[in-house]
Amino acid sequence: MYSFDMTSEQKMLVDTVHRYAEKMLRAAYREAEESAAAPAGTIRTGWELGLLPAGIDAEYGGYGEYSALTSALYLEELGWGDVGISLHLLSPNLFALPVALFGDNEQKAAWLPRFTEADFPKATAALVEPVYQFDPNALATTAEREGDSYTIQGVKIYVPLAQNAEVFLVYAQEKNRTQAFIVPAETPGVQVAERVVMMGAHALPVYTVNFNGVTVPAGNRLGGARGIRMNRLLTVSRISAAALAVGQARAAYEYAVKYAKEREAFGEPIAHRQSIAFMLANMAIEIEGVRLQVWEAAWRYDNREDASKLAMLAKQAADKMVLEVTDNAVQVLGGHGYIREHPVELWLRNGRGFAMWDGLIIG
Amino acid sequence: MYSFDMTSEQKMLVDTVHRYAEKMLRAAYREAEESAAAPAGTIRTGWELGLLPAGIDAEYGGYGEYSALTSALYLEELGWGDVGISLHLLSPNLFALPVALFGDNEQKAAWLPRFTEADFPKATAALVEPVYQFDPNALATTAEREGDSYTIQGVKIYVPLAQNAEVFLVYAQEKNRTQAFIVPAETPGVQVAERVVMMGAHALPVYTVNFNGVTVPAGNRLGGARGIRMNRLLTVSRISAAALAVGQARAAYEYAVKYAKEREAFGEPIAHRQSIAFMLANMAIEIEGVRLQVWEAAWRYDNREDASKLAMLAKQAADKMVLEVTDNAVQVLGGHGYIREHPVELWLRNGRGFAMWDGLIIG
Amino acid sequence: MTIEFKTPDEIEKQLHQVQIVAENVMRPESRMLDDSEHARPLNFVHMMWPQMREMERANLEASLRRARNGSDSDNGAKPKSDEPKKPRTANLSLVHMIEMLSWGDAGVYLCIPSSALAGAAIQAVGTPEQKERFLRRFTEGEPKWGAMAMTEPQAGSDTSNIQTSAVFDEETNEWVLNGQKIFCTGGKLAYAESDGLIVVWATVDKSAGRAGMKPFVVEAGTPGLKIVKVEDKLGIRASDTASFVLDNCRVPADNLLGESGAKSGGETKGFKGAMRTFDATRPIVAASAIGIGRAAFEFARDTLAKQGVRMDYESPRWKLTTVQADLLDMEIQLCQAWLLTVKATAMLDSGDDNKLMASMCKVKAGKAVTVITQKAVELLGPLGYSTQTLAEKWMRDAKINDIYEGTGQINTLIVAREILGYTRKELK
Amino acid sequence: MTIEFKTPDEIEKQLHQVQIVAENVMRPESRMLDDSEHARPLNFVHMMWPQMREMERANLEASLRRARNGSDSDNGAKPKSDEPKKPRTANLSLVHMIEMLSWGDAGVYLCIPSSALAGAAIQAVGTPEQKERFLRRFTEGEPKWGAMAMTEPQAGSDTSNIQTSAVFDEETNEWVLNGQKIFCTGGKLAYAESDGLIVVWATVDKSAGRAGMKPFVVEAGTPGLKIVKVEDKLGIRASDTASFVLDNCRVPADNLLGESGAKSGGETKGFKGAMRTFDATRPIVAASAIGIGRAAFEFARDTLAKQGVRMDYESPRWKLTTVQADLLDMEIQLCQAWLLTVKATAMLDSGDDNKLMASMCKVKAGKAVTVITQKAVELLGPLGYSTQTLAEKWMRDAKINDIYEGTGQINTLIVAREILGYTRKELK
Repeated sequence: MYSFDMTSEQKMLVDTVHRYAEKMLRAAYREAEESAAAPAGTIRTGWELGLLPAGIDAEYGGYGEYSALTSALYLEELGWGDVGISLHLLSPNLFALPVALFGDNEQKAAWLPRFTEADFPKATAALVEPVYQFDPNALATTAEREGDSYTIQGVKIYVPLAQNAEVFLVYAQEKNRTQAFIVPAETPGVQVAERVVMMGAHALPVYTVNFNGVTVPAGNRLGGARGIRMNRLLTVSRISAAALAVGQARAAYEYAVKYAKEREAFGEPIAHRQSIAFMLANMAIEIEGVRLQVWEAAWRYDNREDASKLAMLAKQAADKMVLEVTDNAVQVLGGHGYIREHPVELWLRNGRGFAMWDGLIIG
Repeated sequence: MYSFDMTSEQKMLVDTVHRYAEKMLRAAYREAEESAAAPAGTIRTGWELGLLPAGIDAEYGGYGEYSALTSALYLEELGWGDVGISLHLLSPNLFALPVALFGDNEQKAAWLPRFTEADFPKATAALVEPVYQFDPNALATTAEREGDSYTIQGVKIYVPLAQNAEVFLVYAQEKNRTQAFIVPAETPGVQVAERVVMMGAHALPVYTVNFNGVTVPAGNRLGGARGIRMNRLLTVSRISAAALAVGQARAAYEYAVKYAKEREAFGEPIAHRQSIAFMLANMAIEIEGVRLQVWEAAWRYDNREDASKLAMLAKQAADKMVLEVTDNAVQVLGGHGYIREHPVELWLRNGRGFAMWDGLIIG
Repeated sequence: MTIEFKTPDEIEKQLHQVQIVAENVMRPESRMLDDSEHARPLNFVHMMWPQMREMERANLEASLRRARNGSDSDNGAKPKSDEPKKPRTANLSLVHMIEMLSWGDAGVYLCIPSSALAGAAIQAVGTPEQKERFLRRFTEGEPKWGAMAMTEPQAGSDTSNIQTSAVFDEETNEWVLNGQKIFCTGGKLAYAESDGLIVVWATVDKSAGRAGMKPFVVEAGTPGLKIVKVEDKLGIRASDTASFVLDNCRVPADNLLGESGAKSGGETKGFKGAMRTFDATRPIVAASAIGIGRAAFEFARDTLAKQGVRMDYESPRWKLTTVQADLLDMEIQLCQAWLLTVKATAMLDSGDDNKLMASMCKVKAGKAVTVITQKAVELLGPLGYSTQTLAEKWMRDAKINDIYEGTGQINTLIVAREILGYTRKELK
Repeated sequence: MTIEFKTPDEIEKQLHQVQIVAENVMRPESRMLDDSEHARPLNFVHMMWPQMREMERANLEASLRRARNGSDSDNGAKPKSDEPKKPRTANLSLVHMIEMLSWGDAGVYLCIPSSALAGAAIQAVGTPEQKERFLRRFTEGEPKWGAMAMTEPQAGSDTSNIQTSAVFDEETNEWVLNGQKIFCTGGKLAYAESDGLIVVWATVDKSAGRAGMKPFVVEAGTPGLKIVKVEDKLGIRASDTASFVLDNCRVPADNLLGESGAKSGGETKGFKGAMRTFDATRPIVAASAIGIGRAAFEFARDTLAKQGVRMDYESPRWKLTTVQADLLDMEIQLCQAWLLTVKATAMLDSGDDNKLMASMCKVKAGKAVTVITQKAVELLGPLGYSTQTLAEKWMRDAKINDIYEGTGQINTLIVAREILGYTRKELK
């Protein structure tokens, strides 16, 4: 059937995450953005929600089964709260979920239990490269096998939390396909360079990381001999990113609605004018349209159908929608939208980021 | 300087053409569309305006110098009046203006005088081909030189007034470049096939014409040994087409403005509502923007600067604008926009045509 | 409950049948019926009638059964008992079917023999007796049509401004209707070419505004109604769009739909009933739009595939050509419009208030499909703009969906009022 | 007259100078000044001051000369004599210069030492004596700034709703100003960091609405004015956007701009004067927008050219990649916005009513440049979204242009009223 109601478990989870987003993320977002750091307490509390462990199999200490749909539901709430801090909070996923998806038994056993513990794990991934035209399926970073080891060569940017990371999942081109390699931070040749500043999401510290002839054992190739299927990973990532974008857009939409109903001009609320009201109506329609795309892609993924096409369509739609909606929110607030006393200017900056974050969000 | 006022001569000409558009084209447009034929009287009167002869040099019986800008100014009025009948009226240009532009002295002397006479000339051009993806610089129709003659092979559609044409200018690929050939209708192998129906502009009869091994003397190659420069021709054509599109859009805009001020709903004119008023305002802005692009491209062409880039930008902008404006006009009229009692439904159909008429309008 | 995106098997099966009709009966006649504007798609009508008759019968029986069980409307109430029931899928099934029929031919689909909008209105506000009296005919005999007449020359979107009057004649116990109606889809089929009927909205009290508006049933052939015009249109040319005049057109007292049928009309659901039918019909229009859009998208995609243009669902946008990106955008818009439509319909089936979603899907589908079909013509170049393919026809057909059952502007206004919690007065 | 598209040689020459400043003084400090939000671009200020001073002197002298010759305003009247005069190009020159400066850095450009909007207001409605008294300072000495204060916390677009009051004190022959102002561009520079001035709009009679609004000059350091905040913004961070409070701020009677300066203020041009300055300032904002947009477009084009993306002005659209088509669309939008701006400015220079064109160019440029810069960031991928290029800064800077001097919505409303011939009441 077609049905659009969450299960009661999903509702509870979404409520929990929404409360966290409202009480913790919304309280911290501006300070986090201006100081370019997420408050440790907020991250700790977020980690204690157990979102990642919920998606890790029981045999590795997790307590549930991964559902792209359930993730999408709570990612919308996180995106609604604050994208920057949420990306910080979700950074360990960039390591753990690919391992859960593609890792061989040894890899899973070795790494996944670390993500079910009380402390926020110091693991991240290095995917994006310092280029103008990026394609995760055509990386400049290379991995070459020599005997029983791989040597990785390349430069990555947008590596979240690299400064404190103990282990990286590094994506590299191997024989024209993208593969992933587990690289401990202390491996010779790994050099965390300068922090990179993005236009938005400053609460997520990202770095340039150089991999200069970094050699790891062949067993560190994720998935062993089988390797990974990048497009499957991107499918999950695109669903997640689109869900987060829906949350970001919803935040902007709600804020603009509230403002437009309160702000008066020419003797009545500006929402009484069709030019404003129609903008808000179209924002609502666009958000709902993308949300349903995300849900359908996630549902098909969970039902083991090929969701790659739907995920791509949802992500492309989300990239466009979140930019337009956040831009419109600034427009509705006018001059007040342009100053940092209101959140919408940050949301616009975040909104622009989603098109650049392909593969950088996995939930 | 930057200046936006016509000369008094241009004003007079524009007034004359506007009167023709208002009295003749607007009176005939619907009957012409439904019967799929332009009334002979309207064409005769239009021809008597002397627009084409005005652009032919005096030595060939014309009386003026060609100006792309002046053409653009009156083409807007023709487009405002009716696109279908205007395309009919402009069909001889498709032969004469390329000859005027590129013809060698013999070709000019042989052909141009025929376009300065009292009777509507029976000459046209064959450019477009029956394909889904058309590029005037990569034609399927070929011309091959053998000795002192060329043999042309290919199929054309959208050939205006082919049924009665006495001579065609046929565009064909010769050594990877587009060249044009003067082909009398009676040449063996020329076969005018079925009439092709376009979505709009039914007042212009267009045909499929087959050129089956049509052989013409080498001297019929336009421009002789030098040949033609297709992109220069397309530059003129794009300026003309964009100007006609501006006129079509302006017609739709003005009609919608008038309707919106007269039509009442909820106790007042629908133009009192921002959703309608803003549509109209944006239509006005888009039309003016493209009009200025057209003028600038035409001015630079007349001043012997390279206008090909500006002409392309203007044409691309016009294609998009005229579709949106005519579509919005239908939308403003609502149900009344959808029926053939009002002209806007036709204007939308014409509006969609411009993107497909590259090279098919030269004025 | 759980979130789910699965077309029920029964619908899949039914859809398969409809697709066969669409491909083999509708498409082959598309061009011809567009060319001969007022011809009737008789093959289609006779092929569909048995199926439509059965559907009408099922709807009527279900409605009468619910009435006996104390639930008063068709789309409204949730099941009263606590036992889990099979979810209703009547509307879901309908929008799937209409999407596919419109994929076949939207103009022809509109000639489908059924009670159509008249049926929806009668189901929404009629008494059980009226349902029996007026809808039974659609379950038997020859093909019949129902039609709804709301729009007037001076009242388009502003349905509260209706001038057609209904005056009660105590002597004859009849309502006397006077006025003019335009844009009545299927009006001639309903009144003059079958034993059908038209639901005519008229005011019993002009000073009362919306509250005075009431629906009256005018049966086929009733004296005093005269079809004065059938419109020549941009598209959906196979469809019959009639104008008629009511000149002292007399109908029995209880042709006024609703409880009591009292002469004041005070007890009927009137305007609200009319508005409520929109919640059911807007998703239907959206579905029809989407069917046309899908036809155009698929044709463009498949035709261009033969030119070597492949769909690319993997590469980043900057690696695509404009044509690939345009096709992707078309598909995105179709996906969204369809999902919104399905959601609006599922809510209707489960008795939830779907007013917001109904307008949302209508706005989205109307706009999306206008753009998609326009783009398809462009992508298909010279042939796309000619009558040698159906692309240009689909563009003409599609546009109506952003206009009727409330223009895109009216529906956006409704969305805006709903999300802002505003009355008509606060947000005009 | 004739239609012409030629930049006058003097402007070309001047532009060349400005481009050198833009490239060598502005661009190198762009990132630094964006990072250190409230720092002043001192290099730029001191480099520009001599030139600005001369320009201010020329404007002032010309204005005083016209006043002596009986023509009463700066932008207004056409030449009275019939002899052909060299066409005025003051505004044309200005928009060219501002486009180029904004191509350099829009935030820094806003710190240019000049009378700015205050000068425009004084020129538009001030008496010759007031022009001399208030504008002479901008022609001499150290760098100075002028600013205009219109917006209040509760009055954004609705400039008629100003609460700041001006009460005349007969005893001291002074106006006493009370209220709050926000979003005053250059306010701190004008009041606290130079010997400049602020034109403050206040009402002498709240019940009179627009008619009660009057412009008052508050000179630097006048007691009673307190800068309470300088905004942290999305972009144009080098620019000073001040909020201040007026607490019994006293100014001399004839600091009320306009004829007579009578305490009733009845003789001044008031609100209409304020509105009239918009006809001059909107093309300026449009030009500034276009400068940013051009910077982003050129950078994207040139950077991507190194990646092998060539501009293609010949092929049909279906042969282009999305990136080629996006770049083309960006260029089209820039062309249109610029042409509209030039036309609005040329009309201003020749004394024609340019209200419609001024709003048209503002709407077009504001929207176009928002989209262009957003697209540039996207086309430039990961590096474009980082601070390693200026693309992300240009996107932030650009957005203000769709907001200040009337939002896109307000200006669209003005366009709509003009084309429909509607009053504010008919089209709210």
